[in-house]
Amino acid sequence: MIVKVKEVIEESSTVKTIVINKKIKFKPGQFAMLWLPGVDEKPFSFLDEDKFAIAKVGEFTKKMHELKEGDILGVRGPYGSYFKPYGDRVLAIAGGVGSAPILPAVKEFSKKAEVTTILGARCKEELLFVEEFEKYSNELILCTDDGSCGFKGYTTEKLRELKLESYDLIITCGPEIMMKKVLELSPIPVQVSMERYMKCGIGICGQCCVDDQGLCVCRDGPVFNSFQLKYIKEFGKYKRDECGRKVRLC
Amino acid sequence: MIVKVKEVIEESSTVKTIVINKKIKFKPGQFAMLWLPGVDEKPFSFLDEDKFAIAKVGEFTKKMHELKEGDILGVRGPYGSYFKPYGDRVLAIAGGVGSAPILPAVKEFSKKAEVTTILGARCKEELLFVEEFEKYSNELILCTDDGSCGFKGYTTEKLRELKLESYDLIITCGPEIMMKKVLELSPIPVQVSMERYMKCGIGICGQCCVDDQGLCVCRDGPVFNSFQLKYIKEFGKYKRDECGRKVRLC
Amino acid sequence: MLGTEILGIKFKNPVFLASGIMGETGSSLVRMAKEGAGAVTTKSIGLKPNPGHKNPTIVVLEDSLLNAMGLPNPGVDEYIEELREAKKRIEKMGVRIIGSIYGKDEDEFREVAKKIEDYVDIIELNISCPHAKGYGATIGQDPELSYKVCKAVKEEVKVPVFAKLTPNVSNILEIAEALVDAKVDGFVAINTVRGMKIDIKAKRPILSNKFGGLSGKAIKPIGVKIVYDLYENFDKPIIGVGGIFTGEDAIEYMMAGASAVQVGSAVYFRGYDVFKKICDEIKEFLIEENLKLKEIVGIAHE
Amino acid sequence: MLGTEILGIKFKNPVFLASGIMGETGSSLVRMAKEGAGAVTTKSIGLKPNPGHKNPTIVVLEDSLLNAMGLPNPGVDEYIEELREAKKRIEKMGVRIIGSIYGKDEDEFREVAKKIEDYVDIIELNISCPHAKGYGATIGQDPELSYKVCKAVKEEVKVPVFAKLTPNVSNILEIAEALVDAKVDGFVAINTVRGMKIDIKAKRPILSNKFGGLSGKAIKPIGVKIVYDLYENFDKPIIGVGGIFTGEDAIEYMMAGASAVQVGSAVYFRGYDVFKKICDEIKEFLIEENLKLKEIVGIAHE
Repeated sequence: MIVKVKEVIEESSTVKTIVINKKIKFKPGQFAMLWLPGVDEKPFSFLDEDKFAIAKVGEFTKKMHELKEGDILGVRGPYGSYFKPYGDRVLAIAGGVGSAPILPAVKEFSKKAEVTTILGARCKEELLFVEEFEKYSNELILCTDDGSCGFKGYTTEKLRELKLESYDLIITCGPEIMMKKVLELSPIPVQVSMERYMKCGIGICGQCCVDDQGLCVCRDGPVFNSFQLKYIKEFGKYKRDECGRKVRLC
Repeated sequence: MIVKVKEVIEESSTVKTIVINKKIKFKPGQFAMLWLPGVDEKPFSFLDEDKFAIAKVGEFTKKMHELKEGDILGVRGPYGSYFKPYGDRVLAIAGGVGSAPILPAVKEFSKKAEVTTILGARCKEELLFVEEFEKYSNELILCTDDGSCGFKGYTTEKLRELKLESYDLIITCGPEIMMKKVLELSPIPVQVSMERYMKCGIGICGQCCVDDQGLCVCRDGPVFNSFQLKYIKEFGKYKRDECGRKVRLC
Repeated sequence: MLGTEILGIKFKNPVFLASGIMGETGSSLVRMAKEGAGAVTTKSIGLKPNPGHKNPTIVVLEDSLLNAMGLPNPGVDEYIEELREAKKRIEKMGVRIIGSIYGKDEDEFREVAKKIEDYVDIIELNISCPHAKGYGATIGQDPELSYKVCKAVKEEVKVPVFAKLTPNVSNILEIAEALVDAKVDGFVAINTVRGMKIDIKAKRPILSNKFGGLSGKAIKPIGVKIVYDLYENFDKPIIGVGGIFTGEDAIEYMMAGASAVQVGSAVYFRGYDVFKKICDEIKEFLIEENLKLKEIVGIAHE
Repeated sequence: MLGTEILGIKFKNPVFLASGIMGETGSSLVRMAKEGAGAVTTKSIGLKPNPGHKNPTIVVLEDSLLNAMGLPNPGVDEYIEELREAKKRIEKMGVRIIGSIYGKDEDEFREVAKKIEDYVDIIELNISCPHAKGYGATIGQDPELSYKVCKAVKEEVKVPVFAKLTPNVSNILEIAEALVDAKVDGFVAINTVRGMKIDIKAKRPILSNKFGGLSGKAIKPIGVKIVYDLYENFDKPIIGVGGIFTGEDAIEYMMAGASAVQVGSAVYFRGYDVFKKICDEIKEFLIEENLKLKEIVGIAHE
């Protein structure tokens, strides 16, 4: 469907939230393919029923950042799997723009469970949606690489300080290396949100299939749980580029 | 849909009833396009949910008469408009194989009204479904051209003897000249079932359109009432051949 | 709001009746005109009466049709009698008539065109018919034959001559170019796409002609692309046809470059009042988007 | 009951995965094999890595797809590494591999074919790609280019070589004949039909490539006719593809003359387990009609 941009909110020097003029029901973790006519179409997690958080990382997102009120966008979705609430105590770990799908999950889960959120970014200015996370989490722990705010270090380093067995579920989204570390450190079930280069977004072109069971990030994912992750051997190791060639994750 | 021939009943020297192995709901007056694979496809009125009466009048119907149990037929339908019951006293006039759509109408109407049926044919042997008409009509009047049974003469001649105002509705099917006469003689509403050369049977090729309002016999008809017939100027006058050329009705 | 002008001819709206639908008799054309079509296109008329193919001549698919009518028509001499009467009634409603004609070679086309000219506003060449010397291939698949036929008709008549293109070709621009050389006035795109349906219980193709032309929703993307390419490459008015069921479909064709559209299969799927429905839907869109009808023609190329 | 043999190669069933669907990586092919496909066809592989087109590369229509992926693939050198691993897993399930290849001219085709041969049971020539010297026209639209490409590949490999035909041609029999002259072993028919979708609010074509290939239910009648014509005119095995969603669709293609079928778009509309569903539906029909699978191939021609 075609929608119009209602508002563009500057969240940080690299992240803007695009607010559209239609509400689309979604489940936390799901994404939409956003089409900027004449430019490109890429997947973005739903931040809210009418919001998407866009980090400027390339040509396309640069153009997305130039959007103004009244500009048109194409939206296909919601697609993909979603974060499912289990247990009474949930630990949410969000790194960088990975907080975009985590926020709506925290909002929803907080109605049924106690949620502790660990929010990480490079520096204070890059921490996203702090007020919102504060509002919906029982406890909010901020981490910055440079220590400009909260804990100095990675979210995974902070993680080691916590008694993870006291939680029932971990949900996480952020750089794959971070999520991999979370999975390794966690003695309890984990749900991650993976990202892969997508073309069709609907589970047929195979571009975003992960080894070695051929699961599609766009259709079987992007949210995978620790059980499924046992079958995603490339997780945290490599991904594929637009040609389908393997690219190592550092 | 494809069906199988269950039985072939010889009704007269020129008419056979094909019984198929599926029941299809229909309203009296409606027709189906019957496809004899490899031969042709033509319209036939429903005699019953699983029966069609076929008069041998040409190449196609000749082949239809050669059908045996187990042979396959294609059925498209039910198509078209149907006889609608009005009033408490109905007069049904059927000529020749025109009795095929009239019989189910009489069966249905007899539940809500008194039905008098005038059944006509060339000779006694050609009178169709006499027992059935007897069963469902309050009064059955037989007419034969040669007088071999019942009234000697046309149904329309018999008609003149009746007090038509004592009925509420006339339904009729048979040679167009006959139906035209019925329409002229009747002071009360009439429903006729018209026949025209058809190709598509679904109201788009225009082959069976009648002048001068372009009503389609297959979609607006084949049952037309006396109100509609005021707009069918060709009724009883001419019809069209497979090329669409006008052909006078004698 | 929907008034359109093509080559100086005014139409009250751009939603026309396609050839082959309710065009066998004058009165069926009148009926479609009453239903709100901006123009009505006749059945394809040939020199001699033609009974067409035996039945089955049509297969109803989910939202498409497969037909092999075989060009049934009473021949031009009798058909112009139909038109003589119908023309008055149709013109009274401000509706135009497009006369679709066919022939087995340029001479037949010429003769039919000459006879039918006075009764129509535009002649539409149905070149999706076999050429007598074409060994079964249709005229519209051959640039030379297309050229000859169009040239012959153009030499004969004064009314605008549009050629209805078949999509069953490797290179439609080549065909279009030949027609432009022959001074065609415009294009109607597209005719049906070749297809077949086999009934698996009867174990044979359903159509008596075995194969037929696919129309309806299935072919809309095919038609849109071809209209887009024609508009991109030629400076001739285009009438778009193929799978137009709604105002949105009509607008899609117009954005691709069509000045008007024809509706065929949708008459079956949406009813005889489809012309009015489509016109209302177009108006709705124009109001919503604050656009004029003229502005959307070819807008997708900008 | 569904065991099939084509040119001496045994397949556990005649329902294969079509090229372009879940074939980008070895593990996605394995997954489709596990879902019950009798054979899996790879993504079309070229000599060099190809990123394909920018998005949008797909438009979802009601029961059809319009795609312009642009042949994204990692290039044959890296792809055979995918196949090396996947082949073992796939063969263990008794499933065959069809390697789809493309190139910009016969030399590229030859080279890719040579490299991929050892990893596949059949090579499928994707000739619906532009020829370097073809000014944009695809190889499959030109009999001479088709001949050259097929001849080059046939000289290079021992495995059977099937050509996947494009329906976007005036005369597909002419293309098929040239391929037969080049000693092609069989046909895969059909590839997608050219089409376009314009978004009327965005006022432009949706696909970044503007036009793409239409697949799914819309094109089934088009594919059935072409398979019918190929079977009527040539004595080569045919794999039917185009709009096969159900067992009935598969049977229709087989009655038209296909020895096996490929399934593409239906993977989206019916799910990954579509192969099993179609196989069950075929079995049901065979039991109902008391027929053997072999018997239905080409039965519509009798």
